Amino acid sequence: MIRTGKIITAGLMAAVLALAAGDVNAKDKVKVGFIGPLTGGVAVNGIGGRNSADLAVKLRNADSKAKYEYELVVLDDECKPNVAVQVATKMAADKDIIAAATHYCSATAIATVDTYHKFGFPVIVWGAVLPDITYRNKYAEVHRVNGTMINQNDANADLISNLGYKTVAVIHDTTDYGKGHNEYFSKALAKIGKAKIVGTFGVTAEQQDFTAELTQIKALNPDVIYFGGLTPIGVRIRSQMDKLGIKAVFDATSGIVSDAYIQGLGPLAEGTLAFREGASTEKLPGGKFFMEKYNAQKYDNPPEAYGAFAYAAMDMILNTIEKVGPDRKKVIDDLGHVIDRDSIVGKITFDDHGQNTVAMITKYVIQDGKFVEWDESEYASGKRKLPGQK
Amino acid sequence: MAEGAAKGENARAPLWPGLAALAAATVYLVALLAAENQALIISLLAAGIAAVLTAAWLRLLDRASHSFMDHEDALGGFAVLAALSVAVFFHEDHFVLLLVITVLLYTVATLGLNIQFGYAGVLNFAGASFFGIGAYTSAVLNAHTAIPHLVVLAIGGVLAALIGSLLLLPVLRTRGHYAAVVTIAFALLFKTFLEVNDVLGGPQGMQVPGMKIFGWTFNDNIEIGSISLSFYMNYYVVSLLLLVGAFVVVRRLERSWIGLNLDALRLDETAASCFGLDVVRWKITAFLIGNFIIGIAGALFGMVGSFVAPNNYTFADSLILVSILLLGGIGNPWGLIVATVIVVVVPEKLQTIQEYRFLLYALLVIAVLLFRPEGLLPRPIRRYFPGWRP
Amino acid sequence: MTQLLEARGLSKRFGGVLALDGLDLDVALNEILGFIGPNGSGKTTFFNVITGIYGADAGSVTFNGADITNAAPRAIYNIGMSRTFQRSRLSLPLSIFDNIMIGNHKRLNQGLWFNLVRRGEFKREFEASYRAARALVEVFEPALASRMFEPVAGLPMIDRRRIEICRALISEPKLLLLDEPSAGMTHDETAELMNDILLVRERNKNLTIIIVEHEMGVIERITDRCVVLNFGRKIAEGPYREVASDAQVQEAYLGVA
Amino acid sequence: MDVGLFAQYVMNGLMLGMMYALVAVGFTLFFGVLDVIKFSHGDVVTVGAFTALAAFAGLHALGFNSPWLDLVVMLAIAMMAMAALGMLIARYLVMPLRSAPALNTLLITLMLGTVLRESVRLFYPQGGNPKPFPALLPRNSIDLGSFNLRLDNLLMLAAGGLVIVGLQFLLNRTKLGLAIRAVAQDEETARTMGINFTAIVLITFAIGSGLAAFAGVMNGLYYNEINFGIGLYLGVIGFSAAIIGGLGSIYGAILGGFLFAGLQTIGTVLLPFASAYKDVFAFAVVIAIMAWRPTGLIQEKISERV
Repeated sequence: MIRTGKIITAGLMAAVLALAAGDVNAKDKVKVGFIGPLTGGVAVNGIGGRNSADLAVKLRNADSKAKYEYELVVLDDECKPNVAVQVATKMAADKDIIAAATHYCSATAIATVDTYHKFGFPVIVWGAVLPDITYRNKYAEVHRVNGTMINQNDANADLISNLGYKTVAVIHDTTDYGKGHNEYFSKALAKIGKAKIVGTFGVTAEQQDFTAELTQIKALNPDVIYFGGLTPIGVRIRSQMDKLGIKAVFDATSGIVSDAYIQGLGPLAEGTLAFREGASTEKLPGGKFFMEKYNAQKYDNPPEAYGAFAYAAMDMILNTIEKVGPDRKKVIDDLGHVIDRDSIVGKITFDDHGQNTVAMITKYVIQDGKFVEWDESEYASGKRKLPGQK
Repeated sequence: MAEGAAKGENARAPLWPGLAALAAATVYLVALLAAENQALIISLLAAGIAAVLTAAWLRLLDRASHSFMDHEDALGGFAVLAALSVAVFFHEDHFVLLLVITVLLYTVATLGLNIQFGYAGVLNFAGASFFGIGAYTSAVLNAHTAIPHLVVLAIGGVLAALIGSLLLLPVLRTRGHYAAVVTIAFALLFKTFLEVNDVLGGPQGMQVPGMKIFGWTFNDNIEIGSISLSFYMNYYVVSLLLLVGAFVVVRRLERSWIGLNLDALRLDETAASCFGLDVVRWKITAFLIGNFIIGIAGALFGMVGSFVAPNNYTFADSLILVSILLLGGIGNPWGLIVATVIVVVVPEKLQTIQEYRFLLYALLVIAVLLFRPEGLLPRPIRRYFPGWRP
Repeated sequence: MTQLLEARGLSKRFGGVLALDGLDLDVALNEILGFIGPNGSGKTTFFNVITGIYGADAGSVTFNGADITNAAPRAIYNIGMSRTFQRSRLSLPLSIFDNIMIGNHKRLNQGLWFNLVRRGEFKREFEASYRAARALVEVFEPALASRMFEPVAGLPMIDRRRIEICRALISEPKLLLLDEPSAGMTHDETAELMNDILLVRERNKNLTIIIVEHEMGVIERITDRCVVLNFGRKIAEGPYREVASDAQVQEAYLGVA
Repeated sequence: MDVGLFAQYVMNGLMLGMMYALVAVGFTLFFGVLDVIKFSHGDVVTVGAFTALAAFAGLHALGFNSPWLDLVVMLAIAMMAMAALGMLIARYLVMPLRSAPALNTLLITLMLGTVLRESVRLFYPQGGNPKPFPALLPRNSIDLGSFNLRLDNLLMLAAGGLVIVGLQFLLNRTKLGLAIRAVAQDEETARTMGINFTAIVLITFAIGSGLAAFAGVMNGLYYNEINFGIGLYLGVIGFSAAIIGGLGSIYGAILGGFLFAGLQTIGTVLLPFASAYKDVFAFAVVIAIMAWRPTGLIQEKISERV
């Protein structure tokens, strides 16, 4: 836990002895890492993920059969690419940390893959959905348990077209995440060919006031406003739509699937569409087990949409270390062929890019302050109607 | 100070207090960098503060500063040795080396700022922007051209100076707070521009290819027989050279008629112009040289960090540079080094309270401004030649 | 005898106020001219106009044969005119030596290359300047000569005045403008300072001085000739005794009815 | 561009401008009396907004549910709390530094801003997330073509206008205002006139910070969402606005505020589909203005410090 040699040469013998005394005749300690946004607008998702990863470690340490005692090193990427590269470097550069579950924000995940590759540091992405993270390069170090944004945008375009909407205005944040959403959604929509995009607006994550963009959109008068971005600006844009009396459907992505979105908008959140890959936590194979254990820990945050994936990623890392020992190279090799491994999010199979193939997509609509699966919602049954819904 | 200088007139201060101070500081720094256990770090910090206070109380600090005044060249040499020994000590510890490199390059940047603000009194609240211009220069040139990377560093500096000269007219015409707003506006403009303009990667930022000099690739670890050195060693050496160079330039500048001119125009433009001083010429000189130095540091830092994004170069970052200047003691290069270590290393080491580090850091600066407004190491009276006697 | 400075019809207006109203003035080479008048009669304004701090609204100034009307302060300094200020304007954090060197600007090599790289030559120039400055300071106050590298902030008013005068003299100007050197000093200190000034004059015969002063004793003692200003106009001129006895002056200035 | 759309842009600009102006007025007041820039001002806006939100929560816990009552109480509490905060800042951070270079004041208040911002983020429950701000004003709206005229916007504009007029009255028609202006003109003379300098400074900071709280609540009502970051941006823009207007001039600050909002709006109209560049445009114009008018558009007091 401390670089004894160096501390001694640093003339701090006493301190070392004091600290070393703690570890006498314990299991070998092994460090594993977690990186996610613990501060900033999407902090809840990051903290939910951290708690879930922490849960995986706690349960493992409680298990007497475990070979090692695990210590979780947590770093905050603030959902900013530059910070992410810094903390990723910090973690990958620390030889004592064997592997990590990393990143909720695609902008940070895509920025760090080269760093992980440079340092030969195995990671499993637990929340970021941009395809490029696994597919741009073929890095043996990088894996992902959750699916990519491609399928969710197909499902999204599908739903919009089937509901009979004709015109869509796109707002996306100008990180790779937002651009990716814009790209895949536009493609999917064009493929179906029923609705057309009347305008595309790039906005920056720090932006507070969107009335300018929305006023232009109002002039274009679309049926649907598609939003490819994360909760904070999602909340702002939705409430400012209301200010300008824009009635269009607010059609968002996995980026806003978070209780913070509903808290942030109150009644205005009603009728917002959102999509997420994988089944909703309750319906996951291990969902019930996960929720029980999670609540037992009395964390002050819910696991949020991707908590289960963070748990699965961390659990897979721990399994691998138990199997091959605390050695980065061996861990990378073992993660090289993951086929049908059981996890609380179902069977996990990594393709040659380390991407878990999650075909299933969950469609959400916000109803009475809750994310409700579309097919079970009163909107699908026709009991309620979205603006302009036939 | 005064009576110290009076002593200095007749007797040369001995070398050993400075040497002792330097040695103590080095050992302490090594200890701080090596320590990982939070309790240990916190007690180290407490001990450090206590030590400094007692030293000040026993007037040991004055003696040290006097021997620095009289034996600066010798002590400068020892300082370089100290820096190298730190590097040797952590020769394979990537992250610590990166941290120290950050200190070195931030110091270079603040040296540039010091010429502008500390000497000429030309405000620059866009330091981070000019740093960023350098970084983006190396990002673009390294990726798309074959220009030798040492030349790229120079180009980074030149570009920073050139783009900075766009501000010359308003900077020269305005005074005080009005001058402040010019650079503040530029800082915000610059960051927003990077964010909304896709050619330079937008908010996502860009990867920066590593440095190569005469076919020597900086991003490969160095294997000498059995010992392996972190690849950061390469950058460490170059950064140290850059710092020494900048330090010498700034020192000679201060200890020349030019330094005198800059002080004169800062303190009383009208009086200075009544004694033949060309205010405009010297303001321009200071502003351009300063930005040039900042730009070079930025260009190298871009290559070290291997990644640039708008969020690295915000107004807040410029403020950090300025607060380093104030913490250290405006106009005192040695103070800058100490202040940079505090500002860069301490928050990094206090990771367990990572959520609170900005808060604490801000409180620290407030305390210093209240109780030691002239900075930790106030600038001593100008000595044109260290140890010179009539 | 030849004129060093000639002002013709010099006018300066601040808003509604005519600070200088068509002032004609001749200053002869090597004389000490006393410049007196009530507060706000335009004495300091005159200094500020001929040293180029303010532009003149009308009129012309010739210095040593050259037209310097509305020239930049530095140009005027470079051709041999330097001054002190009514409110002492030293650079307080800087050392005595630095402050004096500010006045030595035109004789110091200002080249970047010279200052940064040719340190050997720089050292020679520095040591020469140090000797010069020290010698000059010794004239005024030998005690200060050993404290050349202390900040002036720590010095009493009289010493600051001395440094300020040294700053003005170090470049060996033809014309020295003294703006109320006695301001903020005791009677004795003033007397002391005037002796020093006269001493400098002894050594450097061709130094012309214009002195603005309220202490009539000083004026009487050191000036060859006086000019009295009121409302920016010259109301009297001549040796102190004549001027002092002039009824107009007494009314306007000495307040004696 | 059709009229409705144009009207919509004007309305957006006016709302922004009103908020900027209220913040800018604070900057200019502080500068007037003390020649300092209090950069924590923007974050006082944030704290004000969050105080109001807390008050709202409290009221609901107590079972009050009338929007008007809520609004009045929230405003009162927030403005009083911020006034107190402003006084504390002036007394213990700004005034002790009067002898130091003005940059120190600028920096210490910037750091205080960080402290306030971080405190909201860390100590307000879930302070890191965007918070919904209750829509307490009547939300009826009329659709005039593509222009959606909202009653609450009108009310806010009116309220903001009233506040500014009231401030003008206070400054120009009352003894207190006279004292403030005297101090702003020249501290020494003011003292000799028997004015209690410290008291006036504190009161001025109280007023300015109260305005900040008002702006914060207005921001919340307008966007129906507040987060710990709103102050930083508002602060910087308010500062720029006060500067281009001319430090020390109330009219200048108001002019600057609306000018800046105008620039941003024009930026969007001129650069359709590149509206993100609007801030680049706005700040570029600010720099140009500084080059053209080095002491601001309406100059009352030159800042020789820093």
